[in-house]
Amino acid sequence: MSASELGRLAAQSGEVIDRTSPIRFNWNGNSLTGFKGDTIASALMANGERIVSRSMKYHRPRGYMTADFWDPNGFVQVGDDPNVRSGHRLIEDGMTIEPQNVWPSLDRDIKAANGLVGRFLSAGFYYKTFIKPQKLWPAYERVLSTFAPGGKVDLDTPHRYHDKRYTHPDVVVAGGGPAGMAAAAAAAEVGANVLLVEHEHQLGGHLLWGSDADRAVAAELANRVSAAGVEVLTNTTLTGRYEDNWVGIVQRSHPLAVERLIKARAKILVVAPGLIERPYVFAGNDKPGVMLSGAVRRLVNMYGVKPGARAVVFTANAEGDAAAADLDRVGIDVARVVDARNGENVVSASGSSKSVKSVKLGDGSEVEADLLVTATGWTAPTSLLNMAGDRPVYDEGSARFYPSVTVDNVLSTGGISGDGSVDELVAHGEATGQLAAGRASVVKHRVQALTARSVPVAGPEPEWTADFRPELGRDDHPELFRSTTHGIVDFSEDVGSKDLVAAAKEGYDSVELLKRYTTATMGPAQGKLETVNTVAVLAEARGETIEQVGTTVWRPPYVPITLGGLAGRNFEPVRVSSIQPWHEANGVTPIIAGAWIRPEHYGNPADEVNNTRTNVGITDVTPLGKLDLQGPDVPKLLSQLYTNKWMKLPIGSVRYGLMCAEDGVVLDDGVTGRLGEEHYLMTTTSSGAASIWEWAENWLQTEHPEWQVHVTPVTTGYTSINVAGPKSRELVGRLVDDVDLSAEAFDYMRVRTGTVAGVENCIMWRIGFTGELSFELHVPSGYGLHVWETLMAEGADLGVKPFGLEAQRIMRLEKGHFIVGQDTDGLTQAPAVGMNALIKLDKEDFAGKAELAWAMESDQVPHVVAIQTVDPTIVPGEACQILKGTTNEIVGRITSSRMSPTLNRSVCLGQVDTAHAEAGTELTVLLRNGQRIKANVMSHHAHFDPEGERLRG
Amino acid sequence: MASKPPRYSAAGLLTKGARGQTWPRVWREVPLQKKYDVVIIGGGVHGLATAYYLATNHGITNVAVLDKAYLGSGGSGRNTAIVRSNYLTPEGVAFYDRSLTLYNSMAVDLNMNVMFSERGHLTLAHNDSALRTMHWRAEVNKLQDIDSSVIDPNEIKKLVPSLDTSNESRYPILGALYHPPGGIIRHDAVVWGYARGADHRGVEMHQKTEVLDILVEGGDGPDGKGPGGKVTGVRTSRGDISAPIVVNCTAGWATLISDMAGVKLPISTRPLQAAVTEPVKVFLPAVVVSGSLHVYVSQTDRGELVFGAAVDPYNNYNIRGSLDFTEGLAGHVLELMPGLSRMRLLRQWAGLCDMTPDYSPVMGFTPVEGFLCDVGWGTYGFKAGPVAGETMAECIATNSTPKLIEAFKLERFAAGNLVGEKGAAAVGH
Amino acid sequence: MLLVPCPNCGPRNSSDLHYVGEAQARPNPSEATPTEWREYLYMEDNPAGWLRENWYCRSGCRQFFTLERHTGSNEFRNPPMPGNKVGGKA
Amino acid sequence: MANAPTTFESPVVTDYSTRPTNASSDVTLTDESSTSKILIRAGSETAAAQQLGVPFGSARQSGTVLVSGQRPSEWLILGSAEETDAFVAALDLTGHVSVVDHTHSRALFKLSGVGSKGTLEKICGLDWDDAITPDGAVVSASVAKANCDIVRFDADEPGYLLACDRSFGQYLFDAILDAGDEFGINVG
Repeated sequence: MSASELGRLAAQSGEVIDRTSPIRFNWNGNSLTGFKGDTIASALMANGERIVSRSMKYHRPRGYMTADFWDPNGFVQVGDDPNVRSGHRLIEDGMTIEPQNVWPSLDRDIKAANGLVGRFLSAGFYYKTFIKPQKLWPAYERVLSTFAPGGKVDLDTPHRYHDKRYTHPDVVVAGGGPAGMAAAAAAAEVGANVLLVEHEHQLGGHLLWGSDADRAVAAELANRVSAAGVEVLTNTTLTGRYEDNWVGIVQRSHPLAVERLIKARAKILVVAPGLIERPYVFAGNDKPGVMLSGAVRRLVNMYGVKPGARAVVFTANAEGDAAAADLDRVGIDVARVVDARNGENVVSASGSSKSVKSVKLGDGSEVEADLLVTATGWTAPTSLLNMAGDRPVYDEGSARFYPSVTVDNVLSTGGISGDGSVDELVAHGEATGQLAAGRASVVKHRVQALTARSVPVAGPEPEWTADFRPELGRDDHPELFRSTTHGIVDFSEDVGSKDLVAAAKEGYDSVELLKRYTTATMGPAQGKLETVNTVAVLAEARGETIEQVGTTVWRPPYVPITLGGLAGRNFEPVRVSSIQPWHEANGVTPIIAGAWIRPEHYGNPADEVNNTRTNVGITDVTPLGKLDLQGPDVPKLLSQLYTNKWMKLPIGSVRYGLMCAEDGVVLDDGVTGRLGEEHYLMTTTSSGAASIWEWAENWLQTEHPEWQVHVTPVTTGYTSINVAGPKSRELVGRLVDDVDLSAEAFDYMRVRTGTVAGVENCIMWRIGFTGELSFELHVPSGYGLHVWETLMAEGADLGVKPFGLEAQRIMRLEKGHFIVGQDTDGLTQAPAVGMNALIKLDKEDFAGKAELAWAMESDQVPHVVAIQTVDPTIVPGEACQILKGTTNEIVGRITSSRMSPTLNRSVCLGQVDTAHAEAGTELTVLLRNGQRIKANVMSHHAHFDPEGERLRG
Repeated sequence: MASKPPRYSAAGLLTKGARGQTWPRVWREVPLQKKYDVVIIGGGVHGLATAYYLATNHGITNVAVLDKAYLGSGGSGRNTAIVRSNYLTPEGVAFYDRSLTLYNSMAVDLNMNVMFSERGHLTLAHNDSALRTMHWRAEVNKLQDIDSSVIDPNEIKKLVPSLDTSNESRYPILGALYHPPGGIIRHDAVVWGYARGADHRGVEMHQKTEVLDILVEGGDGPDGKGPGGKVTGVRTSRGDISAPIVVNCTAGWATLISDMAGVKLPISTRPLQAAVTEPVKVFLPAVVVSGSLHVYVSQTDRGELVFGAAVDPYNNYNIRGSLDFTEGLAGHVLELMPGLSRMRLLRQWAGLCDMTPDYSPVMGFTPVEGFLCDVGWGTYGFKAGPVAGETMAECIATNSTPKLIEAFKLERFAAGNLVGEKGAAAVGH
Repeated sequence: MLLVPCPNCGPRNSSDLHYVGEAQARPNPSEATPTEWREYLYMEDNPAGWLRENWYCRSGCRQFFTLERHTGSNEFRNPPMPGNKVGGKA
Repeated sequence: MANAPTTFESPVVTDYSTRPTNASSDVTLTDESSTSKILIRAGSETAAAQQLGVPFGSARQSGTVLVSGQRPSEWLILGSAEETDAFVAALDLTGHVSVVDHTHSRALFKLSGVGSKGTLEKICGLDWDDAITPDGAVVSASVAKANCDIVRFDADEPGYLLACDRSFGQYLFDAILDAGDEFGINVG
């Protein structure tokens, strides 16, 4: 017999392929033809291709075993898409499909030599070897890693359009077989909003490969589902059930997006995934031509594919019997039906590397066949129920696991719950749908009642519906896991029953240790096919029952899902000020600061500094946090948040303040001005804007609810422009005529409200971090660009130029202003920053007071100091360490450093310990290149204009 | 004392393979005794390493390691198996460097291939502040002879071609801290290796043995527990055991165990989630970490990508995992490596992390005599396993705190002397 | 995604809220000893069971409130009471 | 003296005039950022709170302005500048009452049409079912990761008013357009 025994049958009554629509595709370099509706698997088998892959460890040739999504042998590369499930993916015109895990080719694979030494490569062998000489392990490792299975990632894969959606259905049904469809229809018929999710391309479940009567039931149910208004998603997988019925769904059938992640908050989840057929463990059970009964029935009935020429059918159940009947019907020679229920058994399959040739039976006879069909029972995919807290329990009589824990908002129906005729399954599904709808209405009522809305919920809460469903039966089934021979248990990991027994004997004898040691159940099939057999083999090795051994925990997702599908559209908000269009039109180099896009510079930061120090510069400081504070108790709040005093700030004045957390660590700083009797404006650092608002609310809502203060964020309500430089007064004066800008009337640290460039209600502060005479203008943002452009136009003759964040940083460093989070860190307490005068321990309370009191008594605090290198041309990199003399002992570090265009020398701020904080101390700085240089601690933080004459001007 | 078991080697594999023989149990199953010199609670890498070094370095072998489930069932088998020593503080660097040294020689020391893959570790910086922290770490590291330096985007691209180093990205890569000695290791093998090594020297491992109470006399608290008390033993699901020394080597349950002795800890328990993809051909040669994007990733020799992220945002003892984690993770991974969008996430899981306020552990003596802690390991416990075991063993054997763990004493919190790792360790892998 | 029962907004995804931490009373900073203060700053009850904890409804009503949650099952109990003092360290 | 500004500058600066219009579209996004928006905060004991009347979680048309109870003890008044000014002038502001002009602080968009619910569902995790979020409902939530105050505001067809921090305006406008693409969203 040869591979050509495979092929296409005459048309079948239930086939899902369209024989009038041929599709050409490429497999392993050959051009083949299939039909619309074919999966890659059915198309390949119809073309006589029996071997699709090589196994992971021993590189044994493998053919289709389940011929559906779960097939461990059916992984292929489709274009740039690795590990595609060829039993599930439909063929498309021009598709390029390549086998995986083969070298150099599918037919001749050199690594198959591994199979010859298989007895030495027992599971976990690598833990016992490559130990010595240790130096050689990296070389071994490189070789081992070439054995990694799977397809290839194409690093140039474009970022395709993925999508996301939320939904809040009353009932989500996972599984569109008879029970799932009935549940969805029944729930919708009583008014529930239902989402039905089916993993396959059609609704119908196992009815699709059943009899004509089965398919008639499926069609009728599908009509009911549609008539009841159920939202149906096929080729879509419910990947996980998480807390509070948060359900992840990956839709692969969306018309616009490659994949769409749907996040559903299901009031009730109905789990109806059916059953997964279990392979049988015996010698040769991974030979091409050994298939499960479901695979054969799908191939024959749905795709009109001939899976072999002469078959042995090993059956323990009705599905196996039906497979034999199907084969017989389409003219395939059924050489032998081996009935497990009569004590008959299959011992081994043997043949060439291409195919099974003969099957040895328990009675000692050998039957020639190129197809061995096994029907030895089921695995209940309880994965989704496990995620809801269920631990499945084994039932010996029916030889499978069942759910055991009742979760109120998760119901199961169909094969996972028990056995029954199609009518019984439909009836159970209907009852489940009604139960789900009833419970969903209660949940909905509760949500409505708890959610403040314009319309109150009507009526009392409906009663919680008790479970009224009749139980499904459990058909007797022989316990069939392993024959008298050893075979493969985990096909994707190439782990055999012999490996499991050996590992158990070595002490890896609990399910979890066994799976970690042998990697059984850890591969792409994630236990769907092999878990029960793994447990059964372990039970056998330990001389225990399956129930005693228990099962492993199924972890999400239900099926592997692409990173692209999970990521969906990735929302990354960005913020810009109202002047951003101008920045972009004027050659800005932007910098990303958190969510903000800000101007870093417009070409040359040093020039920007020089111009600001000589003429006038303007800079966009909109991201500066701004909080509008109103109420009689604002001073109390300020006193609580800042370390200094605030009870007597006069109207029209601005004050600097330092904020600490309760551990005394510097949290933020900024200025606050008093605009009116009970009206203040607080500024925070840009990065602290959101957290300081929350911090203020926390104090107001929890510690001092009696204080009357309203905090309102107005950060971007105002576009903030700092106008700095010797000519700033003149420039601002050209735009303002209702405020006296003279030094006498509007001096340093004052605030005024007025009209700027015709824009009313602007707030002006006389402050600045540049050290120059400066005005900070806060302009209602709808006119921010207007004011900026007016400043540029009106100041042209004064030499006005914009400056960016980098120039700001240089100027603030020249002035020695520290930056919270740069010159301080997560442990820097307030006494370190040299502003002890601002820490008022005589206040009754303020955030951080207790720790600051103790810190002030201690000399074990670091100190932020200004540092200058002896060689003015050397700028030590930020984070360079300051060492004690010639030792490697760290006594501090450079926290900020720049070349100062104003002083033409390098300037730094740094943190040093107490012993090195005194002005004039000589420091040793270790440069990044390893060189040690000398530097000195300065007497004042400001390198430039320490008396502050310029800014007061 | 156990008889000397056969050594693992290629020759042994061949012989046993040829003869169809099996190997002896990796550790013995023995009856639980009534009395031990030291009881260690927690059969993870910390507890087993402590037992191993007690036996090898100090000859203390009448030791029981108790685990409520199976060995390695907690954080030891759930972490992402990354090891490195490029910490921020000199204390941290010295400590983890010792751990890395022990990991380096572990395969030979334990006669078990733990598959240490020294492949290099990159911590990406996406903004100025992160880049400054990377420089800070590099500068501190080089003072202690740790191979650690900041490299630029071109060098990064050469090392890891799958990274998007263009400046088109929302999170542009400005540089990275490159630490060639960092790498990954087979975490389960570390657990089994220590267990096997300790077993050979007479230590007993007891699985499925849950500690229900710690027996303390003479303390200030209720039932004679708490500060001033003295440990007399433990109550387990299999009966009482008396022991003068009880060591808490648990993670995720550290506060529950120490509460049994009346010792309060500065710990909140948070799940840390991780995930693994299906295997593909090996393409990622180094460990890549991005703090800003809360993601770290490496590729195993089997071809799977292993991912981790930040701890969950609220206290929790539930390790079921969340969709938000995988969703956010996937988004962030694709920001870094857009070419991976067709890779499939295979499995997600979580482990419990005991977070302390300063991202540093709590080690050594407690106010209850005979009750020691090796806890609070946050997300970095696996890296520290060997050195934690070695120093805890020394602490027990010498009844004094080794210099290497002086900074990690419980008293530092009451004294306000926190360790400064916080800045660097928000996603410290 | 955990559903958090905000007393004002109703059940909301936890990503809309900020977890503040265990609910603890703030000692008087002028009278507390270092031990007391640092116990407040650093020590946690961290129960495996019912925990009184503080949340801030950041994307919704912007109110702080205290809830009781089981740290194993993540179930909330007792109707949350708006306006409880909840504190917070930083 | 410099000229006064002539027009309000919206945070949405992209020119959509060349964007193709979808004739069969059933959803429209309109930039309403120039609307006057006055925030009033008043404790329940104040006269102003009594006058405002609208409870938290709902919005009501009061004459020509829309009064939205967007947070406990917090209302946003929407309308033309003259209308909102007049509305505020009529309030009794005694006691602890704050008035903050949010016109410049918040971007404001109107999403309307049959497809508006489907569009919003793609970027916001709240339940937009009629029973939970009926006409006149007010909620605050994250929309495409930007915090928004949202009013369900039906006219002839379903609609929503979304207000977010001004600096996020352009980002959010584009995020909504992207989400509405499959419904053929048009810019109004």
